Amino acid sequence: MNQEKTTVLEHRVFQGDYRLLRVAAPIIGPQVKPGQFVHLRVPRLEQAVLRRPFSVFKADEEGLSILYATVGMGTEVLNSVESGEVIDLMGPLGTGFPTLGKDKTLPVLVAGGYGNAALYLQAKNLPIKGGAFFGGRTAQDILCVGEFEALGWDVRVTTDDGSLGTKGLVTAALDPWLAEQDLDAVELFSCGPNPMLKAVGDRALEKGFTAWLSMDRNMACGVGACLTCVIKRKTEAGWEWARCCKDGPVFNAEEILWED
Amino acid sequence: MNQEKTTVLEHRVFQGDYRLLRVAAPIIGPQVKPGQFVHLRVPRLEQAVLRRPFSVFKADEEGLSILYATVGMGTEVLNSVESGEVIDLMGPLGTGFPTLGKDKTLPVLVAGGYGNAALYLQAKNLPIKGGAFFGGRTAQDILCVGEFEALGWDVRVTTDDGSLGTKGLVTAALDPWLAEQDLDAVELFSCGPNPMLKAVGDRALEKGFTAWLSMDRNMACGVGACLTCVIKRKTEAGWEWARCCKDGPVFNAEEILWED
Amino acid sequence: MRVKIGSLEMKNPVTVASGTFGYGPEYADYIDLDRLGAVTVKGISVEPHVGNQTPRTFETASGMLNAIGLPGPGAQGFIDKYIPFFAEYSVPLIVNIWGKTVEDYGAVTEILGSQERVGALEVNVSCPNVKEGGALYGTNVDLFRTVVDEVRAKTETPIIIKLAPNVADIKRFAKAAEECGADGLAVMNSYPAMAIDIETRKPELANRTGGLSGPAIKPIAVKLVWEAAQAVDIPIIGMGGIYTPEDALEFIVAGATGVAVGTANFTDPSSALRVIDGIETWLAEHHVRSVNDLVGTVRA
Amino acid sequence: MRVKIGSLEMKNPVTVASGTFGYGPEYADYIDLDRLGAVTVKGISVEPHVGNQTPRTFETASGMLNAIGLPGPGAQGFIDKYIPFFAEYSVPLIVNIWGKTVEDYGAVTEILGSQERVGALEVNVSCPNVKEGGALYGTNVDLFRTVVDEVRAKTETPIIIKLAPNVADIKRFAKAAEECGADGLAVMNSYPAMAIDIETRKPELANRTGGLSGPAIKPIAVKLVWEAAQAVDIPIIGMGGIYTPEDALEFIVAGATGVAVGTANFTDPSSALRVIDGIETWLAEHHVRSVNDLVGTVRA
Ligand SMILES: Cc1cc2nc3c(=O)[nH]c(=O)nc-3n(C[C@H](O)[C@H](O)[C@H](O)COP(=O)(O)OP(=O)(O)OC[C@H]3O[C@@H](n4cnc5c(N)ncnc54)[C@H](O)[C@@H]3O)c2cc1C
Ligand SMILES: Cc1cc2nc3c(=O)[nH]c(=O)nc-3n(C[C@H](O)[C@H](O)[C@H](O)COP(=O)(O)OP(=O)(O)OC[C@H]3O[C@@H](n4cnc5c(N)ncnc54)[C@H](O)[C@@H]3O)c2cc1C
Ligand SMILES: Cc1cc2nc3c(=O)[nH]c(=O)nc-3n(C[C@H](O)[C@H](O)[C@H](O)COP(=O)(O)O)c2cc1C
Ligand SMILES: Cc1cc2nc3c(=O)[nH]c(=O)nc-3n(C[C@H](O)[C@H](O)[C@H](O)COP(=O)(O)O)c2cc1C
Ligand code: FES
Ligand code: FES
Repeated sequence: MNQEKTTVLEHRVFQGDYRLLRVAAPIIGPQVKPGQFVHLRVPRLEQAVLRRPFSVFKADEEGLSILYATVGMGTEVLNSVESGEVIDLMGPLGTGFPTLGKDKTLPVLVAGGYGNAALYLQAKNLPIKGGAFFGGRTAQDILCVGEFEALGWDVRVTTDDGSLGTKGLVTAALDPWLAEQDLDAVELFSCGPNPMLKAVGDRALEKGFTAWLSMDRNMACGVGACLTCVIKRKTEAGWEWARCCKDGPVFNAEEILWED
Repeated sequence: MNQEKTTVLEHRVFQGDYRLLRVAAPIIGPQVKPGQFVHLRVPRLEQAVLRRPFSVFKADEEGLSILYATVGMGTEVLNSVESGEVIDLMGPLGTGFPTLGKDKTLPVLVAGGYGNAALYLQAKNLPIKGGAFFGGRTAQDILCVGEFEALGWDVRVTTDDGSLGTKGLVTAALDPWLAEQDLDAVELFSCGPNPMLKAVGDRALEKGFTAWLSMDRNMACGVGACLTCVIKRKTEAGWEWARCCKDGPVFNAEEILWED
Repeated sequence: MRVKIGSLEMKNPVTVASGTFGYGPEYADYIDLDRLGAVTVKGISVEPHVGNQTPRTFETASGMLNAIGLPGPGAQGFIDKYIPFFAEYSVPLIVNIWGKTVEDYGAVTEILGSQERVGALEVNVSCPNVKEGGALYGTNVDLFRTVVDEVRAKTETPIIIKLAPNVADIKRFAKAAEECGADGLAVMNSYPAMAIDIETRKPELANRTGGLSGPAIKPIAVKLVWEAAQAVDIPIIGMGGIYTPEDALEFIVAGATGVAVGTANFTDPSSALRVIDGIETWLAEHHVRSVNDLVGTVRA
Repeated sequence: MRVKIGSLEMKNPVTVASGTFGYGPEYADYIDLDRLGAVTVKGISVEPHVGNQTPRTFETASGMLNAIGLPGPGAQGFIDKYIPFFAEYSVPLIVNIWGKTVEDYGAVTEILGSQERVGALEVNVSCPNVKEGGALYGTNVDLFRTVVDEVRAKTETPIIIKLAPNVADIKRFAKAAEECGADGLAVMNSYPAMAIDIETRKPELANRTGGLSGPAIKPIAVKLVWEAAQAVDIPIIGMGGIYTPEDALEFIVAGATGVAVGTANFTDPSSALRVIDGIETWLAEHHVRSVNDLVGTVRA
């Protein structure tokens, strides 16, 4: 965990609403594990006191990249950042995805939106490649299919409007596929919007396979100090708060106490 | 008086700490009179609620320019504005310099710092050209000498460090020169730091010549509404508040009640 | 878009905050005053007043300090100088008033309350009472009642009491105002604050302290409006850092019937009109028939 | 750079604000804790507490709202989990404490005040008293005294009373704390505030209201420190929007002996160290021998 003044190497529209931002981060880059994130101070956003968290898309000795959607004030200002500018990063933060369990032979990825970015390093690192299910509203929201395929993943796409792949939610493709697998061999890794994570988590509990979910919560400190980003984690006695920024963002589906 | 979204045409270092900013302002530009100012919203300075006032350096049918020094947060951010960006301007504001009195034949300009910029239009418009006294800390602070000379002014420069012209304050050059003139014919127009204005104003009262001083006061609204920018103006009964943004910035030296 | 504060009818809920819009003419070149729900002018006392020395304002993070000190032409001066100006306009006029004694409040009320052109009086109680050794009318509920009673006794024109924000429990003051017959409340005035120049070690304002306004205080103002709205049935004009239509709607949902745009006028004189247009668009897009249907609809 | 709060010695005037720095370990990878004048940890009550539901924070203009709700491991839990961590450090430890009843305050004081590693207790009085139907200790001077008396009676460890900002006259509370034997004051806590999502009409915080912190409130905090400093002789730790050395010096000139960096830790974990280094440089450049020579030097 470090704080580093990184220099922007590349910043461009990646696809649709998504942009790719790549920075030189010789300190943070080499430390990144799959599912971890960086906490970024948006340059020129002087009226904002908070950083913005982004999953690491790719990372190596020289640097790291994120894929982000423009959704509000911070990401809008981030759009104007140019190559050569300096961005203050904290990272790598959080507890990411575990590697494949010893008894597991069928890894599965389930992603929505920027979830693909969050899963890329895991997809690359996993010793076995299995099925990858990517959901989105339209074709524009389905990122990096080619890259995952190149890694050896069997990618299935769903879109709400049917503009790419099967029409429907990601579960529409996942359910029939899972029905044909040996669920004891399955270990699922997921990142995406909360309703998707819950749907996946519910299935894991019902059907009894292992699933790891990367939870998206608003954050302030990013290091476990402020207790902003908490979710309820089941305990013997009931539940306790767990911090998405430190204890997570990745949790076993079994641990999570969902609320409506 | 208008509010206009202007487009930056040119923005560059002018000299030393000073930058020239030229914008297309087809509405405001043609209305500008010598000694008036514009009230500028610095782009991207979201945490600032106030505009920044700048004297108009040059103005014509298409646009206007300002010359500014970088002194704080607002002018620093202004530095990063590029050609093609949009700047919200209010203007032209304030009561500027009068033209030469009927019985006056010897106009005199006295400027310090950005005061040169504020006096340029007046220098151009005055039907007769006389003496122009420019003071500054170093040679870097003496702007546009050539331009004033090209208009026909007899320019005398003083610098605190003697790096250009006579060493000393502007009054060191002004006093001996004035001593040789017919003071009834003199009409003086001045813009610069407050101590300089006071020195010039004191001389006008003592020696009995006419002097117009452009007063620099912090401003909020710029239109006379907030009563931030007030100075004491002499009245029969004593004094009243006058607003630099509306009743000024230019006042007759006789009107001003100086305070320490 | 129509709302009512007592018998004062506003064609839309948006006015400007006292002291940020002069006496009317100052911004008339920038916006059509008749588009506003009301114009609220700077504080007027019975006698002319010089106000504070300079510097009077200072910029802070997402806000500003002001200690103008309520200079003004006095009640008769205001009538002579500015009432004729408003003859050309149909926009309702709200005059902000203040005094150093209870009698002062009564006297300025009598003079301005009887002016036909004055649609409502907004009573600024954030002033020290010179007779009571500087105790503030706005933070002492007993003194507060004496002022509201006095103003109410002297006029039938709607009176809007502008509450001080620096109290532990604004509900007490809101209720007291209602009980004393106020037609509405204005929430909030700028918040007592200070800045110091560390080089000179002098306060940045000649008055040493001043009032903080602008986006910085918006969350404080929204809470105070929400609390006051729960305590009373009379309408509230909400203010404190309103810049956008969404800001205004936030105050309305919190419980404000009207809103005032203050510091935003300095940032952009077209702020109030943008707020009006934006509220209208938002209501249409959300199929809300009347702005009154939104007032205080915040969910528990 | 050395300052004292009662018998607590700090090698420089800079601590961190309770609740913005966790319990110590969280930022230990980012800054060397031993460079701080003191570490102030998040509020601890006698029993473990779960705090509020989420969302718990919300960003605003130059500030943020928080309603974390004081979750924590309880006094014994804190001792077990975090006191061993501090054994590796020499930095003084200030523990922020709170309670729902006066007895709670006493109980947590007894437990933590007797810990050798605890250098001072900072008493958060911005809590509702469950026995008194929710009246706030921090805004009712009688309740306030009962808390300070109780805490003082239960420990000889220095106690720093953290005042609530939302009072009409902070001097009354400052004096009361001094009279009850407090060693110092902390000014200010975050300011009660609120934000509402106009689309859902729900407050942005699960707790509905929260506390505003950050640069937005700095001018309010400076004024409160200035006022409190005039009322008492005990030292004050000033806080509220401190980001830079200049911010910290502004509080010191206003009357603070120490300062706390809060929200700025979120923006940049190196803020507190930058503040320390910057104060040191400034003092040297201005030939000020001791930071104590600057305290309260604001000119009238
Ligand atoms: C662990 C983690 C990883 C993330 N990875 C990515 C990623 O790889 N790509 C990507 O596009 N987005 C990612 N996000 C979401 C991203 O942080 C938000 O989109 C971003 O903070 C929005 O900032 P804004 O200022 O544009 O939006 P605004 O809505 O204006 O932000 C206001 C506040 O809300 C917070 N906020 C808003 N949306 C979210 C959100 N969805 N999650 C958390 N905080 C939010 C902001 O941080 C800020 O404090 C991730 C979030 C988390 C928690
Ligand atoms: C009528 C008038 C004409 C001016 N013309 C010019 C010009 O042609 N060229 C030029 O370089 N400068 C000019 N100035 C000064 C210019 O307005 C300030 O330098 C500028 O506002 C500083 O902004 P800042 O954010 O960089 O500084 P900061 O000090 O960070 O600003 C903080 C606040 O102080 C105000 N402020 C700071 N310095 C001044 C000042 N000297 N006068 C008024 N307000 C100030 C700012 O507007 C802002 O509200 C003029 C000022 C006035 C009143
Ligand atoms: C420069 C200035 C002058 C003000 N003068 C007055 C006044 O005369 N009377 C009054 O009741 N409030 C006065 N106020 C307070 C505003 O009316 C308003 O309550 C406050 O600024 C909060 O709104 P805002 O954040 O939108 O500015 C003044 C505010 C400012 C900024
Ligand atoms: C997330 C958060 C949690 C806080 N928790 C506490 C707390 O537990 N006890 C307390 O006395 N103050 C708490 N505070 C208040 C701060 O200690 C501080 O008084 C306030 O934030 C003002 O300082 P700042 O503007 O520098 O943050 C908290 C503030 C924040 C932002
Ligand atoms: S964001 Fe602060 S604890 Fe997780
Ligand atoms: S700046 Fe507002 S009256 Fe001059």
